[in-house]
Amino acid sequence: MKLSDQKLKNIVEASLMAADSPLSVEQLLNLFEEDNRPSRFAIKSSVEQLQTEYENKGIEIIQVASGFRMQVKAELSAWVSNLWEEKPGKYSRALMETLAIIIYRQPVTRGEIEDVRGVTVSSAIIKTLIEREWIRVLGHRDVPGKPAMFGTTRQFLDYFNLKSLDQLPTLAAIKDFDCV
Amino acid sequence: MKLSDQKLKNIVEASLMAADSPLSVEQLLNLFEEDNRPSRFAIKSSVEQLQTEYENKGIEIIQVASGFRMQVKAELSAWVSNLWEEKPGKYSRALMETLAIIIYRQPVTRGEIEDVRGVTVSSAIIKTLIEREWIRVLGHRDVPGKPAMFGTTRQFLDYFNLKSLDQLPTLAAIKDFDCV
Amino acid sequence: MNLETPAETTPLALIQGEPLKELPQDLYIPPDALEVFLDTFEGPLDILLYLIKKQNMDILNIPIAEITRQYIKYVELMKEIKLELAAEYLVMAAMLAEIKSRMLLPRSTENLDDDEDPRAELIRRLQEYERFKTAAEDMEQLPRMGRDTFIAQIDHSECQSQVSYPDVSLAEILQAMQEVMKRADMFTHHHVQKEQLSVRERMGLVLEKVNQHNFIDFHTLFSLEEGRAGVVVTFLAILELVKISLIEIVQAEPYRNIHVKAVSQ
Repeated sequence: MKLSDQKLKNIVEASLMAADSPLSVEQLLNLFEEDNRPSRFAIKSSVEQLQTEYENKGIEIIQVASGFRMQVKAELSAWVSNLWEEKPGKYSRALMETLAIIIYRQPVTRGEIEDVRGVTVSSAIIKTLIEREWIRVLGHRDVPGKPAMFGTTRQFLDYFNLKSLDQLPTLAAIKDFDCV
Repeated sequence: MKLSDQKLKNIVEASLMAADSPLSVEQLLNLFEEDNRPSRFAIKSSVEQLQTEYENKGIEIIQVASGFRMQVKAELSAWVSNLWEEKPGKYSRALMETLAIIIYRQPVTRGEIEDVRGVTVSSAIIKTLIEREWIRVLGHRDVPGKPAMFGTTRQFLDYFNLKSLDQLPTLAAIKDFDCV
Repeated sequence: MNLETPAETTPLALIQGEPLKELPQDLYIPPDALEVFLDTFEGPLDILLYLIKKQNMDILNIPIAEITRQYIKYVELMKEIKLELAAEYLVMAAMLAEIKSRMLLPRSTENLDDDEDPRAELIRRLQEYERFKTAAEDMEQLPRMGRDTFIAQIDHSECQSQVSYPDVSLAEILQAMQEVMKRADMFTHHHVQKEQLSVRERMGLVLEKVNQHNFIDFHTLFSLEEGRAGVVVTFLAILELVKISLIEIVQAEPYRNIHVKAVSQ
């Protein structure tokens, strides 16, 4: 039995709302038994229809690195954030700078990060970034000590509402000393 | 400035979706600053309107003891629950052998299985086989410790399309059997 | 009843043996906030960038003598208030001093092109650090989950996680049994009997019907619809269970009903 468009759309909607993380088109396709699986096109068109339906509502479907996600519209954050008494903690400057170097310089070793920052990078910072699943070890550099090379993850992009690293601003240019 | 009905409804909708637990009317009221707080009636009527809007969709707002909660409609759980499907692994050799011994030696105790296999049978294996409903406890042997005796179930026969255990080859046949 | 406050005569700190009565002029902060302030520097490059920005110096043309003097003042201050001073701060101080001395040397007339400005490396590093510092600040503006964006995630407790089981074929089980028998043969003289599995199966069913607390009628264990073969299998199963003392059969007196009961525990 073929699923009606309405039912397909309802399944996509309910799944996006229930999921613990963004869902890709593949993940949505896998919700269906093989003999009853809609086309990729049908899935995408369901998502688009839902996006239209939600236009005047309190939530929206956005696309981030690992797929589609339902979230509260930004204009309502002021109210919705009152649900939580505690505001999320701030990350230290050291952590954010380390993260920035990893983003723009990946794959990068801890030693290279320290060269740029001019100070030691604490193990606690690397541990926090890995535990948050924002960075991961991409491999090991073939030099003495075989230091780990770090890079960013999809979860990092998801967290910052990004589809890809391209969406980040480019680094400021370095002014050439010789040009003065 | 008074909030429009539409905006109020959107805030209620977004909050119900973002909240980690059901929200009471009081909790919803507390999302608003005092000078801009809607009436209890207005909140309730927003919820009712939303309930109507979601009638033909994949999710619903229900009222539980502690307030209102958004949930996936029961009729869609067959699909949505696939989000958390665990991919099956393969059964271990130890499990397969334990099962085989139970089939051919039932009613059999764990100790007897261990005698035949020459190694301990882990509780996890017995648990897995019982959860799968392939074996069950037939009774307890009247020896110290009163060990459980295991045997196969009807579900076991059904899974392998057998009418009765008789349809399995005899041990003698297996012994001479040229296995793949 | 005025009490003299000794504060005025106590130097803030001792720097190179000299009492410091006043904070450096470029520190426009109350003394109690000093520690916090110095603690917020992310390293020597960060301090240098701060000094450059603060005095509107051109990063490409840093007055090295002046910046060195100010930098060392900060480092001494950090030492004085016993702020944990990473070695990197001292390394930078040494580097600045070296650049300063090289700037004083006359430049060689030949190979003018190759003769690099002693400040070049420092300036490159400062700029490099600055771009990441800026990038990190820009990232603060990005919407974040839990701070700016809130995920809609509704209740799905009704959607039980699907447990799916591995597939097993009969052949695999038979193969496992064959393995067991092979090994068992090696260790013991395990006697493989030709036995009817249907009897084993029926033993299970009989065991299930009887329990330790009540006797049940012997004849209720038989089902006539199964025909002669079925009755025989059940009978064999009962005999087998009696033999391995899992059940007992009781008859109060001849020709009375026979009762079956699981062996009491």
